[in-house]
Amino acid sequence: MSDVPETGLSDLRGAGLPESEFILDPELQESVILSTVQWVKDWGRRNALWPMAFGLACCAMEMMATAATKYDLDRFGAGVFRASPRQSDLMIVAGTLSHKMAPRLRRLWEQMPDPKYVIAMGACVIGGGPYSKFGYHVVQGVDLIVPVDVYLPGCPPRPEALIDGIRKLQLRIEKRSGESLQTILDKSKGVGAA
Amino acid sequence: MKTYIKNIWHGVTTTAKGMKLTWSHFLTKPTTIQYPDPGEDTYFSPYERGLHEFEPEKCIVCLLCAKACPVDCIKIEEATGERKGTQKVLTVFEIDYNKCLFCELCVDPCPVDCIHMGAQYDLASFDRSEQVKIDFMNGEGPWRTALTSAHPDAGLRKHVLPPDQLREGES
Amino acid sequence: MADAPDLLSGGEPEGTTHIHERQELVGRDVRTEEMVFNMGPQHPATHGVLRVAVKTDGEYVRALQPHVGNIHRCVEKIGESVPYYQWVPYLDRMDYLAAMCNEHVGCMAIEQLGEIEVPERAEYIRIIVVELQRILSHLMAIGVYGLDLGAFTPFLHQFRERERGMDLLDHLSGGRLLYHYIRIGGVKRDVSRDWLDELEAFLADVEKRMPEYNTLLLHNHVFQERTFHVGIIDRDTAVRWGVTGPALRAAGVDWDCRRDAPYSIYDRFDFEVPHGVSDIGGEVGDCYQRHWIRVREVEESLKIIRQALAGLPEGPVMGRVPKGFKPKPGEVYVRGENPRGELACYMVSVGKSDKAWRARCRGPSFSNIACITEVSEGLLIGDLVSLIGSLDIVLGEVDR
Amino acid sequence: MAETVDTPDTPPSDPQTERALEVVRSALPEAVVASELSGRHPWIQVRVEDLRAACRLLRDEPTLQMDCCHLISGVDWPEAAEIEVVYHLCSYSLKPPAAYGRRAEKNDPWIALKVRVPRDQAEVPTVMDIWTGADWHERETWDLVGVRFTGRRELRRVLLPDDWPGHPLRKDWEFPASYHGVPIIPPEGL
Repeated sequence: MSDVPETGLSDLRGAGLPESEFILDPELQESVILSTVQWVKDWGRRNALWPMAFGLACCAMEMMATAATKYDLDRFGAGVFRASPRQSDLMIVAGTLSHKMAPRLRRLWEQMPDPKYVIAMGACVIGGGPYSKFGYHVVQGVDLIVPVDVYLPGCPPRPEALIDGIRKLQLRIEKRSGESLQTILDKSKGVGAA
Repeated sequence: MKTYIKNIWHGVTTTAKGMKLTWSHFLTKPTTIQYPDPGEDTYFSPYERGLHEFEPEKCIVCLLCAKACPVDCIKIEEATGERKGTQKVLTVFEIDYNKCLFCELCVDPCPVDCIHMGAQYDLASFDRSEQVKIDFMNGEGPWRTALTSAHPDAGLRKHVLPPDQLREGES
Repeated sequence: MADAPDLLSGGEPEGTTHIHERQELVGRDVRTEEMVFNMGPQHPATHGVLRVAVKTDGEYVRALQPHVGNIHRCVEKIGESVPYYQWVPYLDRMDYLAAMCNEHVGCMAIEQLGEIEVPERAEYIRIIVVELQRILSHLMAIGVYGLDLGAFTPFLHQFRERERGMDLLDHLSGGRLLYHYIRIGGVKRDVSRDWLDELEAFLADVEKRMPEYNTLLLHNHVFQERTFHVGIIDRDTAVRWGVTGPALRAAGVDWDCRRDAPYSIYDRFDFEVPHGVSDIGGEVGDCYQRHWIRVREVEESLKIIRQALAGLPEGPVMGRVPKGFKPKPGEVYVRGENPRGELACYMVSVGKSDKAWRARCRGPSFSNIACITEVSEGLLIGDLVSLIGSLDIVLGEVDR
Repeated sequence: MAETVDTPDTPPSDPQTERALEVVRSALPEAVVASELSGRHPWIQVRVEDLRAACRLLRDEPTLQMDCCHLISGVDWPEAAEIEVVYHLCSYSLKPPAAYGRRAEKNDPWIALKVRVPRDQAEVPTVMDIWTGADWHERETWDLVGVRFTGRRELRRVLLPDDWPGHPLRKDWEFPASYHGVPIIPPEGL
């Protein structure tokens, strides 16, 4: 990833695009038409995330609350919870991941079509959380099993925090993954509030 | 045959009743809050257990908070051999949000009230090492700046209940 | 994978054909293939990460084996590794839909072990928040059961009330779902007059809304067709398997820990214990009756909260807990009625230590889900969803 | 609580456990090893070989009708080199007697039955055929504490994966470094 110069390609890779997208010359990618097409693709992807209903424990209740009446995740285009991994492109790992469940999680992640994103919701999936000290059966961080795009601490995070995580993921999909979080937030002060 | 028609009738009428209820909600006030712009909605708790707030100038490095933590997520260190009067000097104070379970147990034993639970909750980040472990000693620290993509007004917690009306338990 | 051989041990080899007795009645020689498949652990109808290996004959369930442990979180190991007061937040996370009830039972066990007196006002506040939690938990159960059976509307409607209730508990404790509000020796902080007014308004609202949910589910013909005479757990089966809570009462057993073995101050309140009867529709012990019990229990909880509000005394909310709490050697066994059944806590202390020697919890869902092995035989696969949904299990509590 | 103990030398004994002790003693005179009738947690300890007979007695006795096995828990005592298995039995058929009210030390009609087995050879006969619900509790006790229940159809782990090393609730159990390549205690700085 590091050998690619600042052409925006690293951002595309970060957004999870497969290698076949990179057949074009980097210069050409930057040209008007294709970058616009790319922008449209990203725009569509960003605003129509289909999360998989992958609830493991307590955080799943907050995920349900996010999708339900008061917080209505549909406002951000991410409310279509699919039961099948093959129909979804966002996996919200909500709850404690155990060693028994870890192979299944990996398999479900592999079943998801590219591009796919993972949000680690709650302290347990970030780094073991409450079970990091004596929890022998808890995987100490879901990033040992699958790559994670957005980390979301909290035990459990408020629904607002999950919405915030999804919005940050949307920013990342919008070809901005190379930048640090603070830069993105600075740039999106006006945009993000809308 | 009679039961058959009765069943159909029962099915249609009970469903119609349910639909009537559903349609009646067209006229009610929406329940959804507009999260990043909550506007006048006031629903946050005065005791919200979000990101910690820490006042390093008050801390006497008694380590009680670190001992009370069930997962040892508080890293607190004092300067060796250095004293400010009789006071120990605090050099490191970090809370590892990889582990923190937001249980408020670290707040109770503090003799000088230098650690409390803040109201900031939206801590999502792209990298777990950068954002999740927060060094409270490092300058102003992200916990004092707005690490949020939400509307600035979303941070204004207008409480339904003024905090002074609730008495703390004598714990 | 590790659990491949334990799919369904014993029984006939795969691939044998059966002629179902119902088809014999019809007189048609249709042969159906037996097959074994997995439902879960990622399945919307299993309420979490339950995995059920089902052996079917056509569309009928022949045998079934639930596999749990997918979120085993070592609560008992943690209970003997951390001091008592640090274990209380972990109790929340066992049954995350009824965190207050778990805390209540756990704190009662620790208090009995250390002989700590709880002030009167704290006991009343505990009853209020526990019953409020029961209402919220049952609302969730009612809404999600509708979701299981294909009705999305009740889910959205109940979340409106549930969010209000969660906000109430949030204002008291600071957490929306996991509260850590009931502490050893009392409660964390006192309630205010405003909070109590807000609570009363909430209770009135729930009372008003309950008939609406019943219009959508309980009185709906489609719902009745899905639940009448489905998944019958009769009295004998329920007691033998140790099924507790609404499922036990739906089976016709008139038993409620709160009334028959009163703990805390439940003996001061006057409330009814609904149990399954045949004249409300359906059959004693079927899915419909279990749902009906939950609806009735919400009404009874409203009654209890109102009585507790009327009798709420003044006073402190935290008892005297010694610094460095080290109980004398001994053991206790405390059980309490959770929304899902009886949660029991067995704790052993050896003295001179601030950690329990053994902290054992009996999750009610653990026993409730075990019994589906027997009950589900002969059900349609669609009805299996109905059965699991009506038991209202929480996997965090099954696995602990 | 504290006011219920009138005189310290004669604490009130639990009627339910007292009755159970009578029943077991009269039918199996040798069975009871030790018992504790008063206090918050009365219990009866029986010999391992008499456990099934005692359980059957308690279930069938009309004045007790312990028809539900509420909980089976294993407690490890490494100093005595023993493992204690505690059965909490309760009845849904009998209501607690009226005299057995709020002011009693324990107002809950349950009975605790204990057996003790050597630690290195922890084998206890099953009670699954007496109470079906004991099935999963036995499997869990095997899983976490490592008590082998004999005479039942299959004794598999219920919570942990089948190839999990050891029984975590034994006091001398050590955390394995990793399970199938996934670290259980992650390296520092991860």
